[in-house]
Amino acid sequence: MTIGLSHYLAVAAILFTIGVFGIFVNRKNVIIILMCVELILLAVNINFVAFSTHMADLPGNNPMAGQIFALFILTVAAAEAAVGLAILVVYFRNRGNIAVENIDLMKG
Amino acid sequence: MLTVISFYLLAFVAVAAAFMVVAARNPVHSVMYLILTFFSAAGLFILMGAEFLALLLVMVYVGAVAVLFLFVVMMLDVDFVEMKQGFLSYLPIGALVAIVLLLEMLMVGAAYVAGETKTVVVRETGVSNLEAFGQVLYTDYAGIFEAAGFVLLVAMIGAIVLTLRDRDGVRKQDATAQMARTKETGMEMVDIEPGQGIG
Amino acid sequence: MLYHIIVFAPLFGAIIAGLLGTRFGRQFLPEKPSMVITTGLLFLSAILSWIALFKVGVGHEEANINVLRWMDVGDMKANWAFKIDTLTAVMLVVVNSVSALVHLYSWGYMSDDEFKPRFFAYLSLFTFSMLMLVTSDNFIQLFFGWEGVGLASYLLIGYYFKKDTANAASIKAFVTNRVGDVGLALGVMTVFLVFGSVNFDTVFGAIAENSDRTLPFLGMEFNAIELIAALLFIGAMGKSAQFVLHVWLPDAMEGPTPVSALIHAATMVTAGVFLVCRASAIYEAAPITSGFITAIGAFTALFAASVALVQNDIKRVIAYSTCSQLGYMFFAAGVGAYSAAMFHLFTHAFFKALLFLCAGSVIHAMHHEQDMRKMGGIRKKVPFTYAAMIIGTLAITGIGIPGTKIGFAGFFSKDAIIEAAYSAGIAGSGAGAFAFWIGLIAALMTAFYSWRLIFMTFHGDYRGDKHTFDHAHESPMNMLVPLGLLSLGAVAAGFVFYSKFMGNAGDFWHGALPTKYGAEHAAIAGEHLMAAAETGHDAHDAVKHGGLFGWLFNKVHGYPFWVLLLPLVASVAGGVIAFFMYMRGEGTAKHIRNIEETGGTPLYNFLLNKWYIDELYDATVVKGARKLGDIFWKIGDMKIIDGLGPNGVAAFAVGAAKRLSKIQSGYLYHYAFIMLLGVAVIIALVFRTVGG
Amino acid sequence: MLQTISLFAPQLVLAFFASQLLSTGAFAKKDISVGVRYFAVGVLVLYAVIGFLLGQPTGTAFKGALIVDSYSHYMNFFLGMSAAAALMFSKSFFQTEKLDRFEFSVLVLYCTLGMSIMVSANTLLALYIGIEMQSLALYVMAAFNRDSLRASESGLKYFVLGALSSGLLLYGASLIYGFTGSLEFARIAQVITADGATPGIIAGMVFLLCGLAFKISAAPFHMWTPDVYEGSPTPVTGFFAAAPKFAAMALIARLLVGPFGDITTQWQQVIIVLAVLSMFVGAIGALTQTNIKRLMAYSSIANMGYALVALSAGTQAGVKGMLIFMSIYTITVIGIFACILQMRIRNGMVEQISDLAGLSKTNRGLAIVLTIFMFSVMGIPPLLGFFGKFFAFVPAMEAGLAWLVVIALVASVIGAFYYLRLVKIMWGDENEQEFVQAPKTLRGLAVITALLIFPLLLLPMISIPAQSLISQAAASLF
Amino acid sequence: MFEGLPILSAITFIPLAGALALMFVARIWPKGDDQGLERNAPRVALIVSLVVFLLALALTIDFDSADAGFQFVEDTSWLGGGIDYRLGVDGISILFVLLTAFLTPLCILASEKSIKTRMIDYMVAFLILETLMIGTFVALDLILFYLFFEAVLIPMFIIIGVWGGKNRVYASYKFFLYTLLGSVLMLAAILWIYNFSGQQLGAPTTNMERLITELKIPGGIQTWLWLAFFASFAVKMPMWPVHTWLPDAHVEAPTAGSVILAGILLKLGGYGFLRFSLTLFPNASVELAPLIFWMSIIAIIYTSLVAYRQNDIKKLIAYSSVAHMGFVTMGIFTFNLQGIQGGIYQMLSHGIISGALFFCVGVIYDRMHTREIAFYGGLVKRMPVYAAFLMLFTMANVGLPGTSGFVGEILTMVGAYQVSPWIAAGAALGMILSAMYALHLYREVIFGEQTNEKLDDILDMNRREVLILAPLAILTIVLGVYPSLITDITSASVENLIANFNAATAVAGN
Repeated sequence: MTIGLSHYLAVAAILFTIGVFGIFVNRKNVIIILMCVELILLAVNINFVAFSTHMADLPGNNPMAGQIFALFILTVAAAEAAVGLAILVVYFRNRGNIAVENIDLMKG
Repeated sequence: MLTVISFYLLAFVAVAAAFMVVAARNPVHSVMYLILTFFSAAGLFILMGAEFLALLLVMVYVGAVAVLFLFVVMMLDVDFVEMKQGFLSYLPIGALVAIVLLLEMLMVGAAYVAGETKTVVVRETGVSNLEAFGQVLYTDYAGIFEAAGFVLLVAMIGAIVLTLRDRDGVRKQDATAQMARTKETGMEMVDIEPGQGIG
Repeated sequence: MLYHIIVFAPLFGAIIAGLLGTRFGRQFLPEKPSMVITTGLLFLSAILSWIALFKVGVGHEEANINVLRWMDVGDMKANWAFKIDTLTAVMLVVVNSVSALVHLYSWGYMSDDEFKPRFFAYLSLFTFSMLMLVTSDNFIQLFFGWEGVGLASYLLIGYYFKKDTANAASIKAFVTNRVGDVGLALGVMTVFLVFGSVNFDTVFGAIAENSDRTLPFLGMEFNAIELIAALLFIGAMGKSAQFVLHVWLPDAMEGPTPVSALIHAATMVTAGVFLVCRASAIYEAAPITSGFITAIGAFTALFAASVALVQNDIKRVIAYSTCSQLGYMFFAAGVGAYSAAMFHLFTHAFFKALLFLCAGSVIHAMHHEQDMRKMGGIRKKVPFTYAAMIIGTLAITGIGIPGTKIGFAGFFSKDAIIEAAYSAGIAGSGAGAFAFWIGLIAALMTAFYSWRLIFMTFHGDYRGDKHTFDHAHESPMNMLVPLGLLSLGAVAAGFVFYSKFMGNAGDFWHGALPTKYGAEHAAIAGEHLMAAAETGHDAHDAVKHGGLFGWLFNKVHGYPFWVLLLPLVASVAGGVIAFFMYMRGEGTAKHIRNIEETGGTPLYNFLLNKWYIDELYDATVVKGARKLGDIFWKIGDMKIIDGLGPNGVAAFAVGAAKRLSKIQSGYLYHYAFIMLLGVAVIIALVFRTVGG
Repeated sequence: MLQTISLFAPQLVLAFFASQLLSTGAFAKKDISVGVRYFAVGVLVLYAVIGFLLGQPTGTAFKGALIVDSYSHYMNFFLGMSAAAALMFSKSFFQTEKLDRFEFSVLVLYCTLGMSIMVSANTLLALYIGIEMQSLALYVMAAFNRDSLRASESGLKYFVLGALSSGLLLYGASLIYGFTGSLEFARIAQVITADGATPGIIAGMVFLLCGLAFKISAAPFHMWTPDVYEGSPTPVTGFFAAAPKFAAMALIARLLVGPFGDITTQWQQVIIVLAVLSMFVGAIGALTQTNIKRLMAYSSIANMGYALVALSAGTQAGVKGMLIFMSIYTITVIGIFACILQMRIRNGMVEQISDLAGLSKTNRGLAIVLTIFMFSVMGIPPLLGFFGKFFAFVPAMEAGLAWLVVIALVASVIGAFYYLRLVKIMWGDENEQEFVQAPKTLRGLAVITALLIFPLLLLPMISIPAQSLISQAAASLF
Repeated sequence: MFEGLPILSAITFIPLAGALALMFVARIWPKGDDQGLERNAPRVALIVSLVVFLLALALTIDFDSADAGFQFVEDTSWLGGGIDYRLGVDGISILFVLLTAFLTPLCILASEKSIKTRMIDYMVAFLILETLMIGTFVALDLILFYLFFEAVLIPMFIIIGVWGGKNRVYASYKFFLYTLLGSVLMLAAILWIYNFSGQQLGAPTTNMERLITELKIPGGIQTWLWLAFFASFAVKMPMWPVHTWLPDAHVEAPTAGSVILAGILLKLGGYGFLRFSLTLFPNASVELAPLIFWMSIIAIIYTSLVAYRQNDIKKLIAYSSVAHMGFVTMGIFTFNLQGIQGGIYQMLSHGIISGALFFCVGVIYDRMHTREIAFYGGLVKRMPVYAAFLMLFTMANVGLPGTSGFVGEILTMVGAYQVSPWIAAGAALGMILSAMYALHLYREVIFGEQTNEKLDDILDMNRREVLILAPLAILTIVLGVYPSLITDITSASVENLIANFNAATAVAGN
């Protein structure tokens, strides 16, 4: 039994789903949601790397591109985390808590 | 065989830890589980032969992002929020949608495996992973790389704009002013009006 | 130019009086000049009309005069034009003469009215419309006049605009007339469809070649000519107040009495008869419809007379009488005796106008009291009126000496009609036979109610307000002169014109009325057509007996003598019955008391209430229209169309919006959930349609 | 190298001056936000026109990562201009709200840079970086009023959902990459042509589109829109509604006709679903709104639906229709927000629709201008909005999607209801509020856009050149 | 006379220019003297509209009625892709232009006193409205037509919504959305045609002349397109059962708004049927004519009965308009000369008569501020001139021969009778009912004893009001007596229309 691409894809898919699931069943606080986003990005990264490393180096194919993409995703994810947490901090300052249930000032 | 065992171990840990991120009641624990997930994922990366990214993952995420999370969690002093009653009633439908989505994604993966000819096992290239990065990152992807730099810059500006506050009454050090100080300006003679004090 | 003046002079007068004399134009013209101008112009027209009658009737100077283009759309060509023939000329005379006299009469009758110029303008306008009607050379212009007189009638009936009953009556008149007009309009359309033209000459000239055409109408196949005839007759029924559409005429008495005389006795109501005569070429080719006309006419004659028997309003009696007389004219036309119909129209115009004006004079004298129960014994107060009324009554009851040329106007014309019906009956027309007997019965009734009117009004003891009686006075000269002139007509119109209208028919009418068609009916036309009448004569030879019967069946211009005698007998009998009922003993007073006490017998009430036809209409048509209108409006429009349409859709949209805004809960997890649901669904959707 | 510079002069200008302004601002002693703003506006205008000044050079650069063609020139022009307008009308608002900071201008510049990368993207990677650069700036701008709970809440919502959408997009990108072996659009197109619509590619395409649909707030990915529109500072909302939408739409168009040009039937369904849902959600959702910004959010959802109708044709005419529609929509939105920003009474801004009551008496000019916009956005001729819809629906009709056009038109009738409500309140209701005199900039912007609304396509001498420009832009995609 | 001059553009856009000028002047007018401008605005508008009227009159005189084709054609490229700025008039449209140009000055005159607020805005709206209405009639390009057709909604919505009565909001919404829904369906059809013309003629076009002569739309689709156009025109007409916006709109609109609504806007629907439905979809027209007939007959009878039960004067007249429009649709879809000519005639005459009736309502509304029938009564005593005018127009409304109302009615019925007596009989029933409700109204308002004390010092019409109604009265009679004034102008074009129509249906019949 060898571990093939599909195994990695499956892991990625499961992680992705957990991330997604985490976002919409989470009723606790927003930080968890941010972490779920990170999980999603991680899943995507696994996908990219898996594809990249399992890709034949045929003409037209660009195996390295996947890993490069993953690299940039890491970069951007970090930036995103920074901005996200900054917004969260601002929100916390205004609101006093970050319970997801309470973020419903605007609706309808 | 070792690969297989490692894969399953790492995969299981990653998934389980990811699940706990969501399920843990204490946000601090969540962050910890998140770190665990990232570690496992880094392991998976290594299994796939993407060593550089694995290292990066550990460095960036565990070293920076997760710590940032932890920091914020601590800073915000988040309470334990009890799950509300409504949670369970939402759960089935939420889970259903999640499972449907998962099945759809797995189906795609399955289709890939079934009908795919491009798939090979881990590639053996002449160059190391790091070298491969080095070859293209500053050549083919230079423009994007620059742009990514701007992304980070924007994030930085954003974070500062949003959170930095100039507080009155905080004494700040002004290096230029210190350097430009001369004897003449070093001391200021003030005439004090009686009963007025120094404003 | 002659005819232009005849027709447009009244219009001119109407415009001048209407625009300048009324408050509409700040009364540039005082009352008097308005009245003088309108009346003067009318007299001018009247005089010219007589000249015209002479020219056409004797000199045969028929003319077709084109005035102005009117409608010109494809084949639909109708001009403003005059078709002048004897028929028209007769009508011109009738209309203008009566109108002129009524104008004059109104000087006195309306003397204390505050809107005189308006009244005269209306009268002149009416006259103009009527003239347009009778001079028309096509159906469309006829329709113009037709509706124009309707309008004028509406205006004049509702002249006392403050009276609610007058307003109601005017609307009733207009709407009922409109019902008839619809028939006429449809008839005109059918004419256009069949003949491709609406011009009289073209249409009448093409009847023969179209006599076998059939048309589908309202789900059935009809003979085209019959259909046209029937539809046109519906129009005539409306205007001439024939049974079913008669309801407006008695109510129309709400208008000033001169109006009743002019419009509702002499001219407008006879327009239907005129139409049938004008379109005689069509009716000649439509035997079924003609039979129908005969039946309707006869029935109306009977019905209206029966109602007139018991009415108490002096004008209503005369109104029903008019209705009844119109029935006579129609059955005459129905059996093909158009000349007889026209003759009766002619004489009737004089004596019925006379009766109305007399009634007006009485009313004027009684300070606008119209209820005969409150009159009685005023012959001394108004001797001239009384005399004129007697003349009118003698004329309408048809008193004369059979077999001679001596008699009042009605004698000649009514007898001519009854004779015509008789001969039609002999010739095998069931409707004709029916009409003959009905005509006799109606004649009896006519005499009864006419004399009843005289007795109740002028004889016996006065039953009304003393004060009124004391102030009762004979009318002024300008009212009496018309009475005199009309009396003259009522006496003389019969024997002077009998030979013209009836005797020498072909010569006088000169093709305006058919002599060619329906030879079997033409028997009634007199000495010159004796030969044709032989059929009727021969039939009676077979049942000829000797003695008294022999005398009775002695032929006088083609008819057994009893046929000529019976109308007279009926008239006299009616008068005698009236005399015994209303003159002997306490007479009138007793009758009135009796009815007040007992409430009347069922038959009496049935007649008094006009066979309950108004009630029937009110319950069905009027209430029905209201009810239907309410249903359409409140349920159809508001509930169904608006409820399901705009309002329903709006409500639905707002409901949807509310539901949508509930989904927009503000919670992040809901939002994320919906996004992912969207992804899942879209992927499933695309795969389903692509992958299978 | 020179070629690259000339090709990317607009982006380079932006990047350079943005950094310059940033450092200037950071090191300046006193508040120089006003100066920075004007300078930034100048930069944006320069950015907008520079491509045209250089004669619209075309080509790819950075190893094919970015492409410059008529399409991107056109987009640069519009993005630059609308960003400049948004910056201009942010001035008075931020000043009176005491929020004016030079970083805002810098963020707008970077955001525009991100958008310009988006519209020039030629690989999935460039696409992603562009989107992120733009989004991060927008997240920050949404929460820019950091003392406001609403603003921070909207920033938070926008961020979380935006990150989720990025995740979807990336997942799609990874699938596309895995199944085609490349990130480059051209190569992807080749592979798709060769392999056809494999499930992986379709799934990737759908994920990608869903991620992008979030950016244009097409239903069902629209949920953030009303809240974020409502909570963000008004000028930011105005900015959101205009340029980024257009950029994302342009990106979708490029993606659909480029790499996915051969699986039109597949993506068409996705676009149609998005379009129909958007039109109805937008139209119906707005019916009960009382906040004018929220209303505009729903309006933008609906309008994205119309733009998608044009795209669903999948033809060059469709792209042209989308461009025309979006251009007109962008102009209108800027005008409307210029008007909204004028709704200032003595105590501060008002956002409720009912506050407009009697506007036609108290402030006739504003009322007229706003009325023109409302009828335009309703799609009533002869206003520009009608032509937008016209050009958007013609291609769909050509593609045999008559039913879709009918649905779109019916939805636009439902939508007309709430625009009408605004008009009615302005003209029909009794006045309650007196607005203070708005600054010249705002009035000027409102009037200029209103004037543009009127005759732009109405007059032959303008409409034909404008159309040929757009046609050229659309053609360069094919 | 107008050789080489863009006379139609001039007629169309002069009002717009006037409106813009008015707005501009309002902008630069010195502060503090708003009243002066408010006062003068109607005069300016009046002058502008009179100029337009004179031009339109000159145009009509210059019009060659023997030529069945379009005249004074202007053609400029506009949107590209076959969508051009094309104007032109033929015998059918020119009279509507004239009618519009004729009614607008009267409306402006009528509004001078009855409008109390925002005179400038009102006049601007009215002038813009005039431009759009004229534009609708002269446009020879489908898109251009649609543009004008639809744009009319804007000023009308504002006129009703701002200067309307109590319930104006509901009414204006209903008016706007109802008609908008109808016309968007038409827009869809127009888009389809545009696209289809591209396939069939090589290049897409919306040039009406080319579409009429060259485009052959297959049968099944014709029906759908016809229905889409129908949706728009039927709402505009309005035909039963999509008429319910009209009473509301009329009741709430200011006098002049009602006049324009009844006088011109309703005619847009009929004009559309003539210009588009019959020419572009002849086969579908034949196929669906029975539908039209039934709807027309129902409209005539149903709305007449409803009118009879109204207690608001304007509502009554509004419902009667629906009934009269029933004659128009009935006439148009007979496809014969009398029917179509009658339809056109009926539209023009109804434009005059119903306009006049609404003016009449306006006269007493201005004085008493109520339209309740029950409020009035016995007005003839105090207002004889008014009573006389109202009598004339009531009678014209009833369709009395000698007034213009008759000609249209009889011609349409003659036309309909040739198709089916049923239809004509149903329409004829309307003649009776119209007499019922119209006379009922007249009786309740004008006749009877004056019981309401508030009417004690009501004044009769002033000079201005007479000046408004007199031309209408004269026209009503002149057109009733000499209808050839109109039929001569329309006949060539209508004959041409019918010839084309017959040719098209004959081809399809084979």
